[in-house]
Amino acid sequence: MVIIAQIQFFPDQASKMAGQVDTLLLWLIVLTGTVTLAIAAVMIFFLAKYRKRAAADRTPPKTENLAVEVTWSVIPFFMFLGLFGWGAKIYFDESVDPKNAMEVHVIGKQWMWKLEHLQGKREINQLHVPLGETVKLVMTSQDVIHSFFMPAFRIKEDVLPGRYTTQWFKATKPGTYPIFCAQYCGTNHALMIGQVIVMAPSDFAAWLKTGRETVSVAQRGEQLFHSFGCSGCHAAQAAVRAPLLEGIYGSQVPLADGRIVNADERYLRDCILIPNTQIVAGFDPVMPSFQGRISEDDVFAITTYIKSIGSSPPEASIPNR
Amino acid sequence: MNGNREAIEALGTYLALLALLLASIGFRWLHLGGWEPVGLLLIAAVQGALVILFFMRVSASSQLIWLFAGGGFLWIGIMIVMIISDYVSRPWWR
Amino acid sequence: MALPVQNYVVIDQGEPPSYLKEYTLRSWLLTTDHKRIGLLYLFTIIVFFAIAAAAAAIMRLNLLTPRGDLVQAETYNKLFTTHGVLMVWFFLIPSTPSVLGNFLLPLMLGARDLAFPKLNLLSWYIFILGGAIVLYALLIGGVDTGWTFYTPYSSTYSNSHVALMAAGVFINGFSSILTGLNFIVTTHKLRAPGMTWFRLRLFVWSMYATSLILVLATPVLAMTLTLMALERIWHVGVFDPALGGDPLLFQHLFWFYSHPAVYIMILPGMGVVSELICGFSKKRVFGYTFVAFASMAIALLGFLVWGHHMFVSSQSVFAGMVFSFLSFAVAVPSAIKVFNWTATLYRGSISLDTPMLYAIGFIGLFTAGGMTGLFLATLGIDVHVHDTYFVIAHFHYIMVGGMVMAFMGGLHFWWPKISGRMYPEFLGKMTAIVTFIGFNLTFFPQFILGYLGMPRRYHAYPEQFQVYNVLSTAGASILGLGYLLPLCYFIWSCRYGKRAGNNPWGAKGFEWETASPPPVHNFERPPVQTEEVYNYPPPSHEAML
Amino acid sequence: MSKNRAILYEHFSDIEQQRETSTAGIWVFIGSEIMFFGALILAFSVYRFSYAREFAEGAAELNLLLGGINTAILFTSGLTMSLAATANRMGWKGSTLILLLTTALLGVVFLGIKVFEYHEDWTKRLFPGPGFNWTDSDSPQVQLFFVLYFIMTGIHALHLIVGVGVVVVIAWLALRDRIHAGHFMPLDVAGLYWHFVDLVWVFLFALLYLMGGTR
Repeated sequence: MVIIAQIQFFPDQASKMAGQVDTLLLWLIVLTGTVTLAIAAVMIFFLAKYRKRAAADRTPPKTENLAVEVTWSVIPFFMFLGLFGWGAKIYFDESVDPKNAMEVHVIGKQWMWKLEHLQGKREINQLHVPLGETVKLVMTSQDVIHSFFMPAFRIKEDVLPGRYTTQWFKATKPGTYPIFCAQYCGTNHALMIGQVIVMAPSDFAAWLKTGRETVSVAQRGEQLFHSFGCSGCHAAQAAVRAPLLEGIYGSQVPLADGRIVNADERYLRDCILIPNTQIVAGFDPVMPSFQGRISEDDVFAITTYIKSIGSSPPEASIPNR
Repeated sequence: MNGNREAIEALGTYLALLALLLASIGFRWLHLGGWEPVGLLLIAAVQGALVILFFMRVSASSQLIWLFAGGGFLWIGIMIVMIISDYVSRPWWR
Repeated sequence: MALPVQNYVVIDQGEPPSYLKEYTLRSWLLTTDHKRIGLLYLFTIIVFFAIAAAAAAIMRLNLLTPRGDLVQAETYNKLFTTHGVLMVWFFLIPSTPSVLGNFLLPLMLGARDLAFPKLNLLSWYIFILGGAIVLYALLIGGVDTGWTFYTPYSSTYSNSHVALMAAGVFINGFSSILTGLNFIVTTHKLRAPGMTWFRLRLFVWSMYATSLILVLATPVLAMTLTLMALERIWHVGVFDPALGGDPLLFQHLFWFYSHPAVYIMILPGMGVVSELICGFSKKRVFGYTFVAFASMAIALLGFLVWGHHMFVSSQSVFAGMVFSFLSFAVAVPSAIKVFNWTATLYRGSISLDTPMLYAIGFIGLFTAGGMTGLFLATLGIDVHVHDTYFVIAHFHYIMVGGMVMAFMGGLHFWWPKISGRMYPEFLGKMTAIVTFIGFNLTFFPQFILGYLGMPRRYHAYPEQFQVYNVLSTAGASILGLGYLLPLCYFIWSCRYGKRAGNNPWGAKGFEWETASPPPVHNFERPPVQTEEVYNYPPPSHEAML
Repeated sequence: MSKNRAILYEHFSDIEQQRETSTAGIWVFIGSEIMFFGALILAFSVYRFSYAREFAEGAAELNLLLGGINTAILFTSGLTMSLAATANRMGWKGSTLILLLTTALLGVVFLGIKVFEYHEDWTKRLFPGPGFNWTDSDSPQVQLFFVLYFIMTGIHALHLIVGVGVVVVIAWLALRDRIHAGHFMPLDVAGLYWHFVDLVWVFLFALLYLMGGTR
């Protein structure tokens, strides 16, 4: 009876967020269950008491009663308001960008997940993470829409082509948990699954060192920054006037059309691929688009590099040409 | 029913439409920048209202027709406002 | 207690011929009689239902084993697309409006026909044309995008007949629009004397609300599918990320139609159930105005909640919250309806005939479906269960547990009127119970599966999910029996069923005052509504204490 | 005058009810059509809002003169259609026929100019696809503008073709005395449809042609 032993009612609970979601779920079950059973009980009672052949008081009752109607409209409404607020709180917490998170890049493609740690370590369909550390996934797709779903953390977010989406979690229980692609993505959608492996921090550090020697993503990005010719303009000494990129990550950038945008990963990515839609105030739209000339991998690397030069002074971080 | 009065009304509407057409083409030389699309759409809305009220005779129609005509525009308004609100509130949307 | 049978039609040789009198094929294919067109729809949707149900059966069998041994992944994907497209656009949406609505709306209003009878026939032919194109697309290889046609998979990556399928659905949309148009205008303009808005039957209210959605939402789907298909054929398009296009825009437009479409599918069911509850408790519905306005409120609010299909699609957090809030708001009128139906039973004189059993089943399953809808509207929960079997279970509780139960209930209720014959009552009751049990066994395990994390549209799955999948498949076979039985005994009853009088249920309403089956022009003389709707007389004294 | 009697279909109780039903019917249909074009206009608005500069560049490539002339032509056809309805109800058969045919002719002229414009766009290689020629290749969104331009004007042109067909049929019916002062609803309904197609063009013209700046 192997099958019986496998029966489970709740998925693994491997993060604090998962606990919060489960608590809300239990409340919802209790609340809606009570109401449903109450309605059923009243209905069955009426059906039995007022069945045609049974003798019962059938004095015609009022068929319109404003007070009753308003009561059973308003009470559910406030109940719903509470549920809405609670659910929204969790959603909001999940969407806030975490501070000091360990970043992992995710690329979805038919039908596999390619992941890359900032240290340059790459994996396929597996995600190794250290216990107790906040992990932020920066995700994009090479083809269709996918969705990176980790039931043990109760989170998922769609992975779109041409854009970055993010999600984060903090694992609280070591173990191996499933990753699913939740957005239908073609023939082998069901095979686009993997594992999150939550390990003790020391084991994780050891794991990072296994395998081939790697350069970090930021270092790779720096090389690409030169080989793609970015440094030809985006440097203090450059002949072409282009915005300096030191410290740009996370800052508020005024645009030529008067808007002010937060320079996050998405902004940096757009600036590489569709530069002329977001001209920085005071600069000319002279940057060529790199759309179709650069892989998603390399865009990741360059944005990571730009992020890494955030805090350093301009002179020190730009190598001499 | 007075045919002549209807004809004069239609002719007046027509002339107003043409005048607004010229105004909308000339509008660009006012150099209003970001307000230009707003102004152009306002002119278009006035032209549309003229067509609806007089060519389509809604002005002389029953409340039901007002309801149907208004309903269509209300609905497209709902759709546009709600979808655009997603775009406006996306922190990253260009 | 004697039933208040109203027999206004004098039976003598002057009785006008029934609408079923003519037998020639030509008389059916060229008919403009709303009752015959309703039956034409009935025959057609049974065919589509059978194909879609067969697809579901193969899917459930395939899911018996974790590796999905029965069919290939590609076949499986085509099966669920077939199931979705046919069930949504060729069964659920036309089911109650086009079959029961067509048959009953003029009868309930006291009209001789719909406002535009020829348009009505045209809409059936358009439906057939759309259906033929979809079936052709299935025969030459099928489509593997899912009924949602998400770009860029549908517009660029899929290797199946997406554009053809989209064309079929597009054409079918015009059939919906024309039906909705006809119903709206008929309700406004063809009411019998004395039939004020607050004397309309609740079924008519629900049809009116449904029609508004049909007319206002369907064109958006038509345009969305056009844009998607053009992108596929042209290789450049408006949702293409390479040009700066946004795939989320497709989702916005698609769900702007497809969420209200959910209400196209459930509102008519609510209308039917309101009729059944009143008809079998012999009592005016509790809170008529609230039930009627709840239909309108659902239709209007239903337009504002589509974004809850996109909570994890990377739409803005703000939009997510607005849509979540509005989704809770739309649950209020649904709750009002359930409470009012229950209150209607109070001091009624209830008979538990087959249609009533279906109605009670509807209320139970719809409540369960609605409650789990709250789970999905709750943002924090939805992030986890979105695109899992939880969603599948939820909407099948609404669509199958709700809508199909109501449709079957309505069909049993008005079958005597449609055919002039009674179906076998015992078999009917058995079927209602079998359907209820089979349904719950099929779909309840899927709630648990979903929360455990099994994503939808998986042709194979990790082993820990097998138990619930086996249960679900077992339930599906019982459910299948529940749908086969009525098909048999309805056909049987056409010839051998007991003759039904004009009003076998002792129910109130214009349709019960005319002959069964009704004459070609519905009424021998134009009816006049002289009293409030559902004005059942108080029960006689021996029935009281 | 018996040929000018109104025709009452059997499921209506009086002629007034039948007329109101026709008007209500076409208006519901127009409401549906508004949503059909609405989806398209929404898609355009979203992108226009996101890529204002690129869309203005695209708009500047269009032939404003021809677009303006076409708008004036449609307004004129709206006038003749409106007058045709009036003339018909007054019982002036000759004027009705002339006005209807003028309306159809103006529709055809509009389509002719539109075809000429399409041809011009084609030779300027503004048609999206592999042959799309845009000097500023760093703005792929300009192509998005032209995708929308061709779809929007194309679908409008389809509606206009249907409109021309309807008006011709109505004119033929009027010639055969099957539409007349007593039975005027078909002409009025066709007129409402025609005006609606004009109405759509007003917004397309503003969105596509006018927002190109003074380049």
